Amino acid sequence: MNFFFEVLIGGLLSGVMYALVALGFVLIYKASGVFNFAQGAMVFFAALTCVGLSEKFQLSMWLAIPLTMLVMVLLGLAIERVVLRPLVNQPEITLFMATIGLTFFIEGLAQLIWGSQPHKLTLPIEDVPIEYVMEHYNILVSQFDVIAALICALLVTALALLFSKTKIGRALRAVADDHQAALAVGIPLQQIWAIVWTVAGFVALVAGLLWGARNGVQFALTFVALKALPVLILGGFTSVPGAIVGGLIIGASEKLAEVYIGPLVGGGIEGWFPYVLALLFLLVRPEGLFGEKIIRRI
Amino acid sequence: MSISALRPEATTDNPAYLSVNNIEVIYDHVILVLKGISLQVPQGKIVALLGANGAGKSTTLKAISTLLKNERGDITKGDIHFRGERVDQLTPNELVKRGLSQVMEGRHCFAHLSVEENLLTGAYTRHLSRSELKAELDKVYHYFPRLRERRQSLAGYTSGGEQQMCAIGRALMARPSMILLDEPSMGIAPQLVEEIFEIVKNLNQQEQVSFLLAEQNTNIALRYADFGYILENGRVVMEGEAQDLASNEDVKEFYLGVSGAGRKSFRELKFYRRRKRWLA
Amino acid sequence: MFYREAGQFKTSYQSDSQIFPLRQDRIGIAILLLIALIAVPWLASDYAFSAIFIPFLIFSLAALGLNILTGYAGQLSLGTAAFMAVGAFASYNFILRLPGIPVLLAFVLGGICAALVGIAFGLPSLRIRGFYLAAATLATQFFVVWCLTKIQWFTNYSTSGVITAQEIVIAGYAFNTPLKKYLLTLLIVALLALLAKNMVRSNVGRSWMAVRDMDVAAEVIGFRLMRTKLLAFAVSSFYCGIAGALYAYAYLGTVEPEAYNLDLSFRILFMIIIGGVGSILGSFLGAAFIVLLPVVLNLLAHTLALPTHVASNLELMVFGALIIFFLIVEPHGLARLWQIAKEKLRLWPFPH
Amino acid sequence: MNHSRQTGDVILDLQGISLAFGGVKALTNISFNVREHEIRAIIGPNGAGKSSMLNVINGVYRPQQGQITYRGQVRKDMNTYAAARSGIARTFQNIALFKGMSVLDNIMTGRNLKMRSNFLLQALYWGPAQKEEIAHRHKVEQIIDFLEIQHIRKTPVGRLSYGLQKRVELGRALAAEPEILLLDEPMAGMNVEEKQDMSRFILDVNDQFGTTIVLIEHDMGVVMDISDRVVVLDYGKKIGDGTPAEVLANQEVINAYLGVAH
Amino acid sequence: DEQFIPVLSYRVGPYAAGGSGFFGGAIDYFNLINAKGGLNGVKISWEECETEYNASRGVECYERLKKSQGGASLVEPLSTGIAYGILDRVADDKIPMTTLGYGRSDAANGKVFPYIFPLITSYWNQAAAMTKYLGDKAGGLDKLKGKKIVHLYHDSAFGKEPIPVLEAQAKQYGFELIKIPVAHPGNEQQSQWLQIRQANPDFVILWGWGVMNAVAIKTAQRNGYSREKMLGVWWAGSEEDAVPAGDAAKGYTSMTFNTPGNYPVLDEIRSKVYAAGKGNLSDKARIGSVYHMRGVTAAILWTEAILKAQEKFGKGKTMSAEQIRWGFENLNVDEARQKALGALNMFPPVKTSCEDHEGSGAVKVQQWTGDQWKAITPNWITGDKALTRAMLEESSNKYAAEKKITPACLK
Ligand SMILES: Nc1ncnc2c1ncn2[C@@H]1O[C@H](COP(=O)(O)OP(=O)(O)OP(=O)(O)O)[C@@H](O)[C@H]1O
Ligand SMILES: Nc1ncnc2c1ncn2[C@@H]1O[C@H](COP(=O)(O)OP(=O)(O)OP(=O)(O)O)[C@@H](O)[C@H]1O
Ligand SMILES: [Mg+2]
Ligand SMILES: [Mg+2]
Repeated sequence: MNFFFEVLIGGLLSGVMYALVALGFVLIYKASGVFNFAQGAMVFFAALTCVGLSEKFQLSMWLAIPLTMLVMVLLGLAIERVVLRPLVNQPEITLFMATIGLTFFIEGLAQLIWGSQPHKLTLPIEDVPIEYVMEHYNILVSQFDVIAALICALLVTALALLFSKTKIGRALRAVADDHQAALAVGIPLQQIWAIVWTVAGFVALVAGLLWGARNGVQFALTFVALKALPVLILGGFTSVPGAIVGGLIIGASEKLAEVYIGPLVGGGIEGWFPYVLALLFLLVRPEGLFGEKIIRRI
Repeated sequence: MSISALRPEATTDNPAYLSVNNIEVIYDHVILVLKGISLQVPQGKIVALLGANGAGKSTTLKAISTLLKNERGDITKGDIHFRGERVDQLTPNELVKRGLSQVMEGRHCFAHLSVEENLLTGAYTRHLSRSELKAELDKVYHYFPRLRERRQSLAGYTSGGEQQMCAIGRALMARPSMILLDEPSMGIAPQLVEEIFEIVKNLNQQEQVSFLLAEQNTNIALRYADFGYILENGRVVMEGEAQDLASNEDVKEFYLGVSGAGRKSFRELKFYRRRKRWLA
Repeated sequence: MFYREAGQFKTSYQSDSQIFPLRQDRIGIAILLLIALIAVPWLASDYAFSAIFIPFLIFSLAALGLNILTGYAGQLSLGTAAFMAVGAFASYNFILRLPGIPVLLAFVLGGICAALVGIAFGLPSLRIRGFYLAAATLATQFFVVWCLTKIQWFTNYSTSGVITAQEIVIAGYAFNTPLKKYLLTLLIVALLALLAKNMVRSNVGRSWMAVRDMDVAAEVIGFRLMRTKLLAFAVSSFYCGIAGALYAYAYLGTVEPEAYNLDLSFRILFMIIIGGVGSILGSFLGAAFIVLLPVVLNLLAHTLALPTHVASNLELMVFGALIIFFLIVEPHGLARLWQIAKEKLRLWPFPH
Repeated sequence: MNHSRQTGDVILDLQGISLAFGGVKALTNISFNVREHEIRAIIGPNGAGKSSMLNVINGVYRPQQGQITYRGQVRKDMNTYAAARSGIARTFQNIALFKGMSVLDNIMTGRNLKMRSNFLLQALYWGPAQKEEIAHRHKVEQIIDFLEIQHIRKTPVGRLSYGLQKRVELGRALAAEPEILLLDEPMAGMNVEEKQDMSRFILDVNDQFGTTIVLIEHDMGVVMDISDRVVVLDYGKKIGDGTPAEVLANQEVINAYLGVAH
Repeated sequence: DEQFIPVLSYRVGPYAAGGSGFFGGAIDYFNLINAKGGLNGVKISWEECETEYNASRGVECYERLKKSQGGASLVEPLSTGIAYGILDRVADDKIPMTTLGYGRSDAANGKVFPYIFPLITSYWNQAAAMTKYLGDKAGGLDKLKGKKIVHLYHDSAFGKEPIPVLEAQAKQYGFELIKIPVAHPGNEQQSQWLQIRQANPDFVILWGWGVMNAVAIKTAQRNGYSREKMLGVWWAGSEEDAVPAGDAAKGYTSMTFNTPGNYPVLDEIRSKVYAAGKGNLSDKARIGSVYHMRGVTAAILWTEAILKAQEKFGKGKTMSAEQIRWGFENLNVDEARQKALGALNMFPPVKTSCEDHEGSGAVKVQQWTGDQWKAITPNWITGDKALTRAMLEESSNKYAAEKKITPACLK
């Protein structure tokens, strides 16, 4: 039974890490109805810039992080100016494709500046089991994961408030519905996109730091996006809390499945299981658990 | 036609609030739609833009509000001035801030926002307190009681007419000094059509709001407007004071549906009018 | 002045519904086919065949398949490579296990297997739309590749999970040189492209596009959503399956299931978006773009004598930037760009 | 009104239809019928439930209560496909054209239920498939002529102005050669001249093919002139039903819809 | 005269770190040779082509470069997918292909694969050597009885390749083999390591690739599994695998076919190549890193093959690919020769023949000290070669049957 709980808790905590990445997607989808393929690349770029700055110029992390944030702001502004602005009111698939182009560009840029070597990233949080829980319940819970989960919860709360309590939140949803109409009522699309991409950059940085500390800072950070996708479809593309709930469900069930079903079918099912699970959810709720209903009225 | 003498000329004491000078619009780099349109809207006036389907009314309005760019249309010639400032290179947001709002054709509500939220986005450019916002909302609800009833439902689920009201109400929320209205009466019950034009008149007279409206309901449009322009095939073919237009024989026949012998029943017209016109 | 429809009056609807209603276009395509069939084999080197033309044709076919599903029927899919894998591994097993089976028949059967898998995985599309569907099709991608790796029977118990494509022998004639493989591929692709064009210009195609543009209205008009969507999945997967088989048989020779990974799916998606979503021509243009651009960039970087790691990264950046650039110039892809160019040419020398 | 047309028996009969969306009662206990060959107008203020009524008739919405009798067959609700099969075609208030397709293709989709050749034949595009395609093309070209949209035949409908799109949509519905044609504000966004043409057109269809027409329209002039009977809805309830003259005289209708101006 | 070698490298994407190290090492060695006057006067020329580790781009590069500058002498794509993509082509074009430490293990049979050279060692021999090492560590192979060994592998052809060997040996020596796959890319392994924690094995073999390695090491730490008991495959044994895991990697062991350390040849590269500004790595500190050394090793073997061919077909001449193939088949880089090259003990002595295109099969075990690798087995280890040989024969003959090849030695 202990083992079961270990797997469950480990899964839930991993799920939170997935949610962190999924959040970045949600932000941009909410603001433009676009699936941002470049989110993984942004995670990579942010983490690499941060580590690169601190290694190359011998900066402390506390200095490197704000500097990276600055870079991410610039990146957000540049993306808005160069990529998004000329593509207002284009079909979703076009914008989606543009983010794919962006992915290549960012990946190339990151490696051009910082090289392709992997780096280690040490945060002042150790990745060891929490002793108290270990002693008293004999369940392994990683300290790092718990802290990551707290950070993530904080971020989600802040973003959820931003969206529900400010007029920016409403404007975002309006933009996602109809670019032209949003412009017509005077919503400054460009400003909004710049803000959102910057916030997405910030989320990418947080995700990059936490994932980077876990996996090392290397190109493969871009792959964490693949972990976030099922979370995203399960929680709903448009919902911030959905990302968290989706993350928890996906994390827990994928771990349980790998441990309990995996051995029966030869294992390695973590690659597709979350997707199939999310698919099954979608069959019941085609817009994910918390996503906005797709309106098809004629 | 001599009425062109009556054209609302921009003079120093009566500066054209909005003036469109000889603009040419091309979609997709190849489709020439507007072939040199000029028009003026003096301050505090209502100007109607009339014309058959596909004449270019909506395109003209979109050119003014600069929304055209996002539909792959370009203004290749001419310029547009609003309150003495050249505006064809501004962003829509800047235009709205300067007081020019557009109600787009085809309703364009934010489907996933409730009716009330839709209205609230209209006030995006204004910095209003909660109570001021509420007052503004109440004003719109006063104009359109139906919206108050449906305020909580998602705009995407409301009826066609309700969406139209929502779109108009949303533009009013910005409290513009000039509104471009594209077919406001479309899909609206007759009683309400009158009311909408009354609102237009009220705003015009009490708050000095200028209007440029593209309208197919020529009858009512000319009744409320001060000036009118008639577009055909991307060109202005007739312009003048509304009363003059309304009494012009051609306009009467083709746009008002009354010929020498007065209005005919729709049932009794045994031939296709437009075909007749072409053949003539 | 040379590109005019003036003087070409259509006297029957039959002639108006030709694939290429303009004489200039017909001549153009005929010349192109002649070049492909005669001039290319005459002039091109083995390199051109086995590294450019063959993959170009195969990718075009896969892109065509995806375009049927995504471009015409509006179902965004990220599982293309999985269907290709099914086609390849099914063909392999047909040839392996039914000795003497004609290779082309095996390809067709492989395509049919892919179509069946496509139908199975297309079922959710009845309820799920847009990016949700796209993300869900990743399930196909991962699941199929996982199955092919796990179930050893598919790879004939080869220890490394790698299959070696048998030689293509049709009616006793072995297609074993790049030139022969090229011609075979060309014929298959040309035939399938023609069929696809026919489909999209008749009622099936219209049913797909109707479902794509507004499925509720399509239903009201009398198209059955389920049938239409599943047919699109089936036809698309069939095309992808054949492309996958050719990828193994005419191109790589030895493949592991991993060769049909997510990257490949994405590459094919890039092709249709760059080339033109919902355009047969676009599939070809897009494939050419994605196959050729890296080669050109690589050569360019080489002539500039940049340090290699700089060159490689710059290549990637330029590639990404060009994608964005083309989308900004023409969001509907190269095919649309081509069309606009033609329209301009039609007006030339007058501006409008 | 000296038209010689005869309206026939009841072809479509709705009994006690109620439809609610959550708390919103779109339709409450509505009964009315449509006779063969007649032009039946539905009018009412915005949000009265007119469009919902059409949606119930062709199966887009399922009413919670009531029954529909179509050609003597009683059913609780329709489904869209079955409705299309049994000869009901319609246009939509918010244009529902296939934006990426050309005008010609859009109208051709209207004929899909009449197409027989299977998809393999179509892929070969040869023999019967081609013949069929061309035969249908003939019909469609007639409609295009009729609607005077020849010049935009090959234009993608997304690029047309609003009014032209409305016309194309009508063409698509007509192409199905329906027995009942449901028109949701077909003349919105047209000027008088165009409305006159459109009315003529609707009358012609009605005369020549005997098509039954159910029409929603806000232009009272049109409604009064061309319809045989009018049903009036308000807040989801039926407040009037009868000939145009009767309806026009109904005080409740005047209060709720027409106002004093008319 | 020049000897042309195409370089199918990858310097972008997830595996760029390895690619830049390996191909950087090879090019550094080419520069060194050229700086020293070439191979009996024949200079080496090369051209790089970016493959992005992608099979179809790799094929394009191969096809483009195989005929340029007088024809390719040999190829080495350092990618399983590309290697498969050009497996048949090299045979048709008669160009030898080396696959150092990857690819088909059974290609060591030169009778069936005359043009393929999985030099030094293959996956099967590596797996056998691992068992040998773990047995030694336990105090003898017989002591493995009853022990539990986890095979934690990348769920792909690569990861599954050694399973037949491990299974055969598990049966033979009586240890329990627990196979746990990790789905690509392997950036999340909590469930696998919980399983491992529960099984509490004596050793964990880490047959990983890419990010999977660092994550495995990290996750081992967070689950409290000793890194000393982890033994990685050589694709899990470079700086690029250990560094990202940070402190967690201290004590972790892996296989290698190079002995970490410094060698005269590396010094020469520093002094003759980098000092002249011709170094290929942008970071000089990477000279002698695992991937770089692997690249140098590969280049040594290639040039040795060319020299060998020159011995037979004419010194100081440009060799044809066919002649170089002969050189590869008759390599003999013994300790004396290594010493002469300044690379004594950098890699095991290699002696090839038609039957044995691998030429060695010997490996070492190294351990990560926290900032570098240290060899912890003084001598080269070889596993049960009889076992692997039998498997190799069976598998390659099956391939021959499928392809209708009659196994025979080329002369
Ligand atoms: N996005 C577009 N791309 C290409 N052509 C367009 C586009 N939008 C409109 N057009 C063309 O421009 C012309 C004018 O269209 P516009 O919408 O301005 O007409 P309108 O006068 O508003 O007509 P309606 O009364 O039908 O609304 C039409 O012929 C239309 O086909
Ligand atoms: N799918 C739906 N979900 C929720 N409410 C709906 C839905 N469809 C219609 N309604 C509501 O039902 C009422 C009737 O709508 P309907 O579209 O039938 O009105 P209408 O009579 O056609 O009005 P209009 O003349 O404005 O088009 C409206 O208040 C509308 O908001
Ligand atoms: Mg218009
Ligand atoms: Mg309605």
